[in-house]
Amino acid sequence: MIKVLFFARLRQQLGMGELRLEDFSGTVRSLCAVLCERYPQWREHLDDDAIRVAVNQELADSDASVAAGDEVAFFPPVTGG
Amino acid sequence: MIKVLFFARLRQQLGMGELRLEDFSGTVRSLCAVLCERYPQWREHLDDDAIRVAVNQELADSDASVAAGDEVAFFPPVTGG
Amino acid sequence: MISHKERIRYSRQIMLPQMGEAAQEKLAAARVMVVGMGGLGCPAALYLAAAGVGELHLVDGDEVDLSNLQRQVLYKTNHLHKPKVQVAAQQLQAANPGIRIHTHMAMADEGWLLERLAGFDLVLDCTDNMGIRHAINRACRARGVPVIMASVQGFSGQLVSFDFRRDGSPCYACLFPEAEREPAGNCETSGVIGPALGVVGSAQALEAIKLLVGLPLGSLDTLQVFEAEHLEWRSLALGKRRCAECREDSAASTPDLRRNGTTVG
Amino acid sequence: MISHKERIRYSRQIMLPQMGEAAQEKLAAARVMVVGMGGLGCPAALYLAAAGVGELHLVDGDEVDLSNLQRQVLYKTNHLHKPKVQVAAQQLQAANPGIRIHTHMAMADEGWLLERLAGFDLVLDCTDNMGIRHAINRACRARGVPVIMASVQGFSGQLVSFDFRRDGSPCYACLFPEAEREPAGNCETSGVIGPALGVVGSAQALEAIKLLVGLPLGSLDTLQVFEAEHLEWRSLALGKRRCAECREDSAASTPDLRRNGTTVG
Repeated sequence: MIKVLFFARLRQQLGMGELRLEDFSGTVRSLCAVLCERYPQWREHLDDDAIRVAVNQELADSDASVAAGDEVAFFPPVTGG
Repeated sequence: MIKVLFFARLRQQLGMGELRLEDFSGTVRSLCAVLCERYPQWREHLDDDAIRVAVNQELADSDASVAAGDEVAFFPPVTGG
Repeated sequence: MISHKERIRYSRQIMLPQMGEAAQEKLAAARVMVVGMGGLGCPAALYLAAAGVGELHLVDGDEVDLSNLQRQVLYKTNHLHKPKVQVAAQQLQAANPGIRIHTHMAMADEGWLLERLAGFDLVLDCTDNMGIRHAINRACRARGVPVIMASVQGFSGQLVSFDFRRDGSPCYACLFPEAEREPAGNCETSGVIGPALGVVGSAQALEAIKLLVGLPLGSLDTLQVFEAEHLEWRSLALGKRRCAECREDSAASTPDLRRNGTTVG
Repeated sequence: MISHKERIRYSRQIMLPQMGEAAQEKLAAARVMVVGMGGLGCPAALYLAAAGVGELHLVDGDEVDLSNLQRQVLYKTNHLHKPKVQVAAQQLQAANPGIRIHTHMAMADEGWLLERLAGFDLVLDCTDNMGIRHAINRACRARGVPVIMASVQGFSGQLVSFDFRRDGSPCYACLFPEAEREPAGNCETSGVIGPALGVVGSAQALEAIKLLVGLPLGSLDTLQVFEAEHLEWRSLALGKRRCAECREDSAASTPDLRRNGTTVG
């Protein structure tokens, strides 16, 4: 199982802060693809150059690998103040 | 392995915020005993009615059981303001 | 009804999908007591006044001391030796003339609180010792008034809320039993880093706003622990442990007799 | 040298084992620039002034607007239409007459910053849009001045620090590359809950004090993410990712040419 977290405006846009995914193994990019297939309305929000990804609390590229037990966090920049 | 965390004044008193313990299995009480045996100077700080314990982020009694993979947090009340 | 000027003043929170005008009206109708106008009470009251909480009662028996100014951000050097509640009320009223502020130059104890708590929507515990914390806990429990309790010493903070409008709510004594002796140290004897009070006092105001408008709290029946040295924030749930008094209450109220609990989430 | 009065004023932080008189003297000797005196700059500057940071430069080109008062806690209703930096300086100077406060009624950009950053110990980025954040990042990087960057929108906050005194430091662009388009939304268009600014702005002041006295930071090369709705605080490390410019710099400086980096931990 992998744990997927969403932060900042993604929480409102996706209507969810956290989800768990059984039996996934692949890259960050393929994880995104799996999520957007399951929730097509997420594509416009996740498929955005501004979104960063952390795997196990460390910033990761889209070709980083994700396997059982990992925590993947998607987050946009927050720029207000 | 279990993860042991200390909060608030315990961090200063024990000189440590976190430690990992291999091969422990028992109760919170016996965990305390193991720690005080290893670090005798900790006894006066840990053996204190005011100290609370949480196992896996939930408040626990001293006879709660602790096994591999658990996180045990020791914390005193903070009362200033 | 929200006036045109209020709609501008509060526009940045009214436009939040979690808030809206209905939430603003709930804040305007709310009566909140802040006990302790020190390092926590200053930021907590500042943000509640700014957000438009309709009626604030400030409780503190102290005067402003030079050693307060390092962290109690409502007070300025020319306020030395004035009552904290008086200075705080002036500052908050100047920030927001549209709210009502009442001052109580008093050291609250259980009897004092029991006499006055009826009709309050919320109490913020911003005090600095274990004795008064337990007194606030007992009085809020007896009067069915929710309480948000915050504390900071050194670089460490704690935040926990109890919604005594619900039957079967745990209380502060379920977490920290009333001990015979006061635990060592408060800000006066062990010191405190100012901005940690800003972090925890602001979080207390945040939880207060959420409770008043009916959003879920992160600190309900859950001790939030803040360690400023590592900028760590952890959540420890209270779980099923109950003090003797809460166990007794829970045994006494059979399901049939329970009124519908109002929950905050 | 710390005077008798200062020893009383700052007693609660001087007595902390992590601080002491040497730390107080470092704070007194520090020059800090706060860029943006809005919802983050207010609490951050309040706590830095209270703690005795010797010289504060406040930078903002705006005047106080009615819609600011819900969260920008240095400003009162009678300050409407006055320059923010002027009001803030008055308030902070009244809180602590023993520090020097300079105001810059200006919208900072990269050129403005490059001209002025020499001799500063630290910059706090309390601004409200991506363009100025990247300008601050480039200017601090070029001048070797550490920066602590905070931001809040809606119920969400972020905090990250870069110590450009060190060779090989990552920068804000390593985390969020300079995009062609500005991401949607700031407080004006998407709203913000006031106390979340208090939490993050106070945390920014906390990290500032720690950097100035030489204590380790929790936000160094690490994005701290705060979600006020759930009162969650998470830490995401930057790791080894570097932007093109940081990669180039790192390739250009061979080990022999590197000066000894000053680290904050």
